[in-house]
Amino acid sequence: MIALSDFLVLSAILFCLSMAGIFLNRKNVIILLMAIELMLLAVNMNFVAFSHYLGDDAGQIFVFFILTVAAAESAIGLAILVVLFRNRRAINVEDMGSLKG
Amino acid sequence: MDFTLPNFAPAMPEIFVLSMACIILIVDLFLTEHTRVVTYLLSLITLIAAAVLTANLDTAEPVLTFSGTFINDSMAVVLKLFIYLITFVVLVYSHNYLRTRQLYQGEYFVLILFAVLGMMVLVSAHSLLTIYLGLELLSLSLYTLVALRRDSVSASEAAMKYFVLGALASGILLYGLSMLYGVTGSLDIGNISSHISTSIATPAEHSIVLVFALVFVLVGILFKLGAVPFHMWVPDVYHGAPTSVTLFIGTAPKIAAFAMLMRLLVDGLGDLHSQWQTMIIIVAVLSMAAGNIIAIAQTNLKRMLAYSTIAHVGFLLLGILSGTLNGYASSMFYVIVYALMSLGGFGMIILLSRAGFEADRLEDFKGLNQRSPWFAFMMLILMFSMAGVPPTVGFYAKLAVLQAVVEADLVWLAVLAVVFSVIGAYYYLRIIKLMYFDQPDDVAPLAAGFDMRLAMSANGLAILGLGLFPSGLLTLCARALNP
Amino acid sequence: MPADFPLLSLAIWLPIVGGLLMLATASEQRVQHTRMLALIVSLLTFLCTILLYTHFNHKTYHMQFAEKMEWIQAFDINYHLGIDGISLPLILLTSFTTVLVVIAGWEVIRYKLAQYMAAFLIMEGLMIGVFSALDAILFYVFWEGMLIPMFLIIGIWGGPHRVYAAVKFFLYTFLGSVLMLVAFLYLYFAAGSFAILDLHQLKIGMTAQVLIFIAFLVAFAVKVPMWPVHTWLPDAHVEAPTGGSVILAAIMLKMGAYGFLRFSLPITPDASHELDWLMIMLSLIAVVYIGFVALVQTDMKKLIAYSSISHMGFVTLGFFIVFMIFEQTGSTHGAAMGLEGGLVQMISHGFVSSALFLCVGVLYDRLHSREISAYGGVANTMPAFAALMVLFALANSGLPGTSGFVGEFMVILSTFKANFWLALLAGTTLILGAAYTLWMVKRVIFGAVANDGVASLKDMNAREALVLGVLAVAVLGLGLWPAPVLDIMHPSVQHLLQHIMQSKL
Amino acid sequence: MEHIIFYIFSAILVLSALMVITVRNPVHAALFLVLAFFTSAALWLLLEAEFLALILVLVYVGAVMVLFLFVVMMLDINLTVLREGFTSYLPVGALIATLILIEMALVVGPEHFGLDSVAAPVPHTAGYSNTQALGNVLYTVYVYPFEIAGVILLVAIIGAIALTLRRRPQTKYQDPSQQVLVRSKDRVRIIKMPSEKKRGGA
Amino acid sequence: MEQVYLGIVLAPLFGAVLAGLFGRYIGRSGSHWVTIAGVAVSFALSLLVFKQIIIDGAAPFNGAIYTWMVSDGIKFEIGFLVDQLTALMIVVVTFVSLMVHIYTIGYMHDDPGYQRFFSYIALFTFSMLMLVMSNNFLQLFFGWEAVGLVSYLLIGFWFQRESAIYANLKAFLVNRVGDLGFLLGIAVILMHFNTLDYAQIFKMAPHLAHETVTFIPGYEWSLMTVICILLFIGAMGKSAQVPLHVWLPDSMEGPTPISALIHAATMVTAGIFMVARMSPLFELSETALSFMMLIGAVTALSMGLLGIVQNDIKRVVAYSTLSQLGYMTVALGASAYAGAIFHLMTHAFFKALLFLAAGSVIIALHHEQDIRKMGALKNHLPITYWTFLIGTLALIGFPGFSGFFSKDAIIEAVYESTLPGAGMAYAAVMIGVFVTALYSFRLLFLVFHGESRVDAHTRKHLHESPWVVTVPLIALAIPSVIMGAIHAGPMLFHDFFGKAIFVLPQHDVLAHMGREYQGVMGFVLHGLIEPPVWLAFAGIATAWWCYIKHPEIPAVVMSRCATLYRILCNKYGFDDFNDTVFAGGGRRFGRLLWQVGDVTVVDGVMVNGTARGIGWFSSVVRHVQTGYLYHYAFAIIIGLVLMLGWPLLSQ
Repeated sequence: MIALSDFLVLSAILFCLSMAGIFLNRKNVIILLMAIELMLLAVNMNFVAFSHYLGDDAGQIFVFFILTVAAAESAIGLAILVVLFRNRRAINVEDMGSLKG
Repeated sequence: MDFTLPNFAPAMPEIFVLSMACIILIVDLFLTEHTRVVTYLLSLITLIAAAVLTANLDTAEPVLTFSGTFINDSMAVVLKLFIYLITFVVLVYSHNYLRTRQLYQGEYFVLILFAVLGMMVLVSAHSLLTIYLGLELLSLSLYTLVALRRDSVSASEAAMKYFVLGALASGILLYGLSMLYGVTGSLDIGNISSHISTSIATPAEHSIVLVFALVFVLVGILFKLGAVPFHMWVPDVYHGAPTSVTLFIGTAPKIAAFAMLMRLLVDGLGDLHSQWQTMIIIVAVLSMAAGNIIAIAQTNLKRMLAYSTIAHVGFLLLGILSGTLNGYASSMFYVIVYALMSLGGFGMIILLSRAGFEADRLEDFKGLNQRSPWFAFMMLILMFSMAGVPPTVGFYAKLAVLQAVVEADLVWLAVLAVVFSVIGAYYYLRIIKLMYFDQPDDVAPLAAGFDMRLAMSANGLAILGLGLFPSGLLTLCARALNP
Repeated sequence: MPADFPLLSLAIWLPIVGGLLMLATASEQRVQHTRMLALIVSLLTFLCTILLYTHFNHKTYHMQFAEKMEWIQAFDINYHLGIDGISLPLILLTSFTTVLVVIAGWEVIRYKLAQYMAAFLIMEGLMIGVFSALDAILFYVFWEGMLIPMFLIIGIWGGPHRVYAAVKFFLYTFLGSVLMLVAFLYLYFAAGSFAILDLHQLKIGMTAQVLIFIAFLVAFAVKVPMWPVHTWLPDAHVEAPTGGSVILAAIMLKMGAYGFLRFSLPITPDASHELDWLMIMLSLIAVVYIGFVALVQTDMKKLIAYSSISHMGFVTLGFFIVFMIFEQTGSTHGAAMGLEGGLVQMISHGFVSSALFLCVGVLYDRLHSREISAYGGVANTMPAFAALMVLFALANSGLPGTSGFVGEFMVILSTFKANFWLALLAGTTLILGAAYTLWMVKRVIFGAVANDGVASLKDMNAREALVLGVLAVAVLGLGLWPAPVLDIMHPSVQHLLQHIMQSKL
Repeated sequence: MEHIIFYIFSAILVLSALMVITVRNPVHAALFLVLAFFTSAALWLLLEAEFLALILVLVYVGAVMVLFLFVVMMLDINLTVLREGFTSYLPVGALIATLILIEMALVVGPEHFGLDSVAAPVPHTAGYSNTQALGNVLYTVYVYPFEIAGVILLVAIIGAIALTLRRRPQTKYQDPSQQVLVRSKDRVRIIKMPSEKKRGGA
Repeated sequence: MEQVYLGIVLAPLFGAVLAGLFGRYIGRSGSHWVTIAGVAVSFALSLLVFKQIIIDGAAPFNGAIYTWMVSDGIKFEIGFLVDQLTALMIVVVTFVSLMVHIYTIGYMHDDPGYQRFFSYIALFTFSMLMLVMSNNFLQLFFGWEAVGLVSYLLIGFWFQRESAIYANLKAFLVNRVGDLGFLLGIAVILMHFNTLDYAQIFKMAPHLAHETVTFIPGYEWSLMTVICILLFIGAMGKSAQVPLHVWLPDSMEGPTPISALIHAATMVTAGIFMVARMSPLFELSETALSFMMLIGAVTALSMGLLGIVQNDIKRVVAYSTLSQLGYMTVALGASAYAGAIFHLMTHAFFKALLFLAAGSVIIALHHEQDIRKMGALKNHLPITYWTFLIGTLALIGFPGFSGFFSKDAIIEAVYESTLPGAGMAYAAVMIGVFVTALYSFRLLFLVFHGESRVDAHTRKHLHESPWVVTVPLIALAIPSVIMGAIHAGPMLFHDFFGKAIFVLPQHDVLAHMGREYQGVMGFVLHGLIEPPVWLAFAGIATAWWCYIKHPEIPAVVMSRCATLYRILCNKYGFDDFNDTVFAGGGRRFGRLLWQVGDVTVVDGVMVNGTARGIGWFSSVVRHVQTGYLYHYAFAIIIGLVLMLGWPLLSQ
């Protein structure tokens, strides 16, 4: 049998990868958005696994909502990205440094 | 299929605000630039009506509805009322500002109302799910509001930063929530709490897991509050966003974040108090230190107020960490007072701004006493209040949390806190210095309209009045948490 | 007058409301209005305090004119006022000085007169509040609230370095007082009350006492000011307008000393006892070290400011010598003299230093310089003024017959009971005080006319003569017959002495 | 059998996630993300979450990822410079990531969530419908969150439109009716210019 | 009687206040009339008191006027003790003061500060009377300081003169040094007696005679010695004993009338009076008596020597005053309190006379004070000359003149004294007699005899001073001659002072001498065969030889003993030492403390340093906020890592 911990570790790996992605990526904002999606995936994995092992549907419902919200979030995120691109003609993370100090 | 219709009554304000937001969205379609004042007025009416609805809710006992995902208790009512109040003032303050900056769109008002709705959901949340959804509703509205000024480079940069970091933080929070769910097997705050208290009582196998979940949850909350080291979005967003949006972000959402903290950390994880107390102490000290120290070097008032916010958050956390009802009440008092002060502070920037000119540099306050003694006096009150000097209400806010800290036998922490508040006093004094001791560079008369002036005066006088008679608000906060 | 007439509240709120009213109705055109209003308000307040005096019962140490109302139920904070023989003289001094300051600023202040007068009136109310508060938080509110008008007074109407001085003043004193606030909170949880009189009765362990004492010490030492937290004072004094310097010197400094009497000694008697060596040492440093520093000042106001620090050293010395007397002689005999001497010194310093600052103000208004070197031979052109200034200078150097002598005399006598060498060191002020004050007088007042500026000086006008003349009468009156002032104090001081001699451990 | 499936899909998932954050080209990243979602969906099937697995593929791959790809391609991004400096930050990034992973693994690992502490649930009977089970509660127990989710989507719509829909006044439209009605004198103006004598020699 | 005493002190005060505050309205003559009237009333009442107490032998009065304050159960009062000593003193004070008032009309005739001057000297009279009539230490100190204050004001009367305002500051400060000792003495008394009232203190003193006090662990001192030495330090300041004498010569910057009144006749003798008043205490400490005797002897001799080299007419008299004060102190040390008071009285007359006469010379020469520019004034200023001569003879102790009796008594008393140091003191006072005669006659000869060195212009206008000047001279000359003879017997050897002065039997040198006393003539005849008179004659002869017969000799001696001369001219270096070490050192020390302590350490490092430090830190730390998203994310993640790691590690 696959243990719960296997799924949790898998999700932890995904979570760490996505976090690493967020602060390793210095160039492309889009990758950041993707990393965030990855992070949510890790969380979802957690919820689904718990839900399964607990025999409780609530976790899956939560995932359902996370997916919904994540979709809305990416819509907003991409809209902001578009605005940013229109203003700067670039989506370089390193260029976003005018507000500091 | 056994399903009974849930009790909608406790959620009437939410339902009302949602309906009105949708109505305004549609009405706005038929309005032109000149008649958009209808949107503005409708928004104000919505807030007033929501306040009436909320105030009429019976809060003798906490009421759960929607299968336990929604709670209405006196804390929720008080916080919601202040959210309406503050949002109302925000709208009054920003009205003129918006008109002169191509921001006078229906979306602005609708998004603010949705953000208010999000805050209401958050305040009344009684389930991990509703907390998350309320938070996201609020956050998404705010992200959009920050970016709403589309031609502004800094606004879009701020929005992007806010968005990415916000998403990261909510990811971390979610991970924490998932662990919490995994350990306790429930999304319901009440169930989680009782599960924890039983598992704490028995030799806990899962205690480390709980702490683990706690840390993730805490990071999510602290991010929303803007505590060090999760604060870095605050200055950039405050700075980059249009001032009317900064005004909003800097005020009402803090109350919502406080509610979230109360719901999750106190209602849900209250039994882990000994675990989170130390973490919050460290974060509070770091926040007070970083906020107050970095604020000194700022030349932009919005940025300075952002750092001041961080410092205030540190103070706010002091009340929480005591782990007593008294302490929570003092934090609640603090957050409300802070929101009022911050409202005035950012409001003053708007008051001094006019078409094509943002009065957000410190120099813009030079010689205000000559240009307008009255508003200089209002700003004086606000600044002294932020510094915590009696007889302004800011003093009692600090007094309240310090009292909680001392009560928790953390006198050293209280000493540290007051020392940082002295450092903080320096930059508030600098503004007073600019207003009173310097000669004005700019002698243009203030452009603000009557409604703005009235609201600003009321705001300043409220700070002073509450300073002379803080008892009512203090009692309100104490009773909200301990009916 | 009915027995429960809220005379104290009236004395506090009359000037505050008057000041706010003045702010609200201020207009740059109607200056005469503003002046008259300020004068009337300050005189009425003075009248109130005179009534306090006439209705005061000299025989008891109990708090009189007490008022108590619930204020902040959540924290158990009450609006609780009352005065005893220790606070009454200081309240009288406050209202008296404010009248003088209003008159002194009459036509001298041309910029934002209404704000100026309002600031002083509001400050007057707050200061009376400090001296009459019987609730620790109420005390703190008045104590801190006072900083705001003073900060503005220094900053708006001050000299060229006013910003530095104002900010330094504010932060110094703010830092001092916040620690006191923490101590109050600690005490609240120990005593369950913020009432000062309850705190007096509270039993506290030694460690806690020492910590509380230190917290109080920081607050009050900054205000007094004691070495080494005194450097704000010269700056503040130099930059403040004359009225500001007067209020600073006459009243604000007294608050620190008052705090020692009202809080440090009765609440933490054992710690006070334990650390009395520190207090005595700091007091003597103030007397000797600061005396030497005053000697080399080239700015008149700075010199007087340093002299204030030095004189306040006597006050704290008188307060804290008590324990050493007890240790040395086994009785408290002589201790009351130290305490009363300190108190009298406070009153006297209120008169003398305000008079000296007003004198400097008179000169400054004419030549716009405070440098000693800018003057010389003023007596030639302003004989009447010179006579008064010499009188005040002599009072400052503790000449018998003037008020300056009484306190110093009592404190030295009292200190002698404790230790010869301490008295000797304290006594050096006889020489140092005379040296720096009279040397200044020599260079400013005496000598041949030094320059055209001095040659063009006009003697005092009636207003200036009135202010200085009234002070001269006060200085001589207190010096020739201090008994009335002391009689007010006796019961309270005796009670305090008995109280602090009982260990709380 | 389950083990093998689990490990294979896990490996693909981790690898594709790794690729998402390391590849140079955002289009590739998006495609790897799609792969990650697909493998996740497969893993969720192992967890008997059929409905969510389907939703993941439909909603995410079908909508969200397409949106991503659309934006990536719409924004003309210079790809070559994008990954510069990546390697120099890699060590510290990897270190932190490993550190946090170890911390997380210590907690979520077999010690607390192994089979001996959390027993595997009994598989559902054949008649069980995951979709139905969720559907039963979604509109009853969770009606309030569901409504909020709806509002969130509404906000997303409003936000996206408010941010990206531009009515730029300077945008040039063609108006055929105007074009048709045009007359030559509106288009060409003939200006008479007297000839000028050249000044100087050169 | 109380009203009389009050009248004595208040009459001059009334005059002073009137002349001081309303001088402008009552005019110049109004001012002098009102003050003179005040002092005259005072003098008349003093005579009345003198008659009652001394001639009629009424009981001394001791009573309070009002309670100054009460503290710690101790009453501090203002009150009068009028006994024989007081009665004598008030008569002397008011008489000399009255003379000086009258003299001033002439001397200050053209001065713009006329009213002010009268106000001051009347105020001085009041203060001095308060001092001598005091019945307790508090009032004594009041009067003590008040006379010092007036002295300060009067030395600096001509405040335009740099030297005058230097001198008055110096006088005040040096006196303050003495006052410090005095105040501490009062403090010891209060501590051990719990009262400041003379009568009670004297009553208790014998019981405390063997008390000891410890100020330095391991050293026990007799309480009485401590009290007496501290009080005597006060007296040293006021009565200008070495080394606190430095202010007196400089005080000659004041107008001459006050040199006569304050710095010769009355104020400077306050110290002598005080010690005499405290005789019941001083008697109990032989150490203090010896100390006084030594200090007095040193002063008497060393200051007399300085008189020889001075060229300023007033300074010579001033050094003479110092020397004579030394004599009085020696007498006190020898327990011959009556002798000291006797000399105080005779000295008051003849020294006031000398100063006023010198003032008369100064007026005549249009404020020229250098004796090298005088000479042969005898014929131009006859009255001045003769009165000056009388004063000089009295000063050197010419037999029959008042000074003879008092000085001889002192020398005799020292001779009789058995205290340690008496031998040395005796030698000093003996040499002092010669020196006194030398400088006195040097002055007389240089001013009034020999060649005239007055410049031609002045010489033309030389004439005797007006009557307001000469009358006081004559009025003072008379007692200078006769007072000695009249009072020698009763004062020195009979019970003139009654209980006012207390002498232990074993110290009572005067009683010892009194056994051989055979009336005034006997005293004179006895004096003629004693060495002092012959020493005085030798001094006169030397002066005559050097300044009349062979005027070139002084220059020769001067060059032969250049070092000695320089030392004398530098006044033994006291002034230089004080200026460099105390005044200069004090300022340097002050500047050091200020610049290093206040400006650099406290303000620079602690206050501004902290502020700058925070500011600097702020400007550095703000760069943590780099503006880069990945740094922000990194911060969040680091925060997460730490918050996770901490509970994990602590488990």
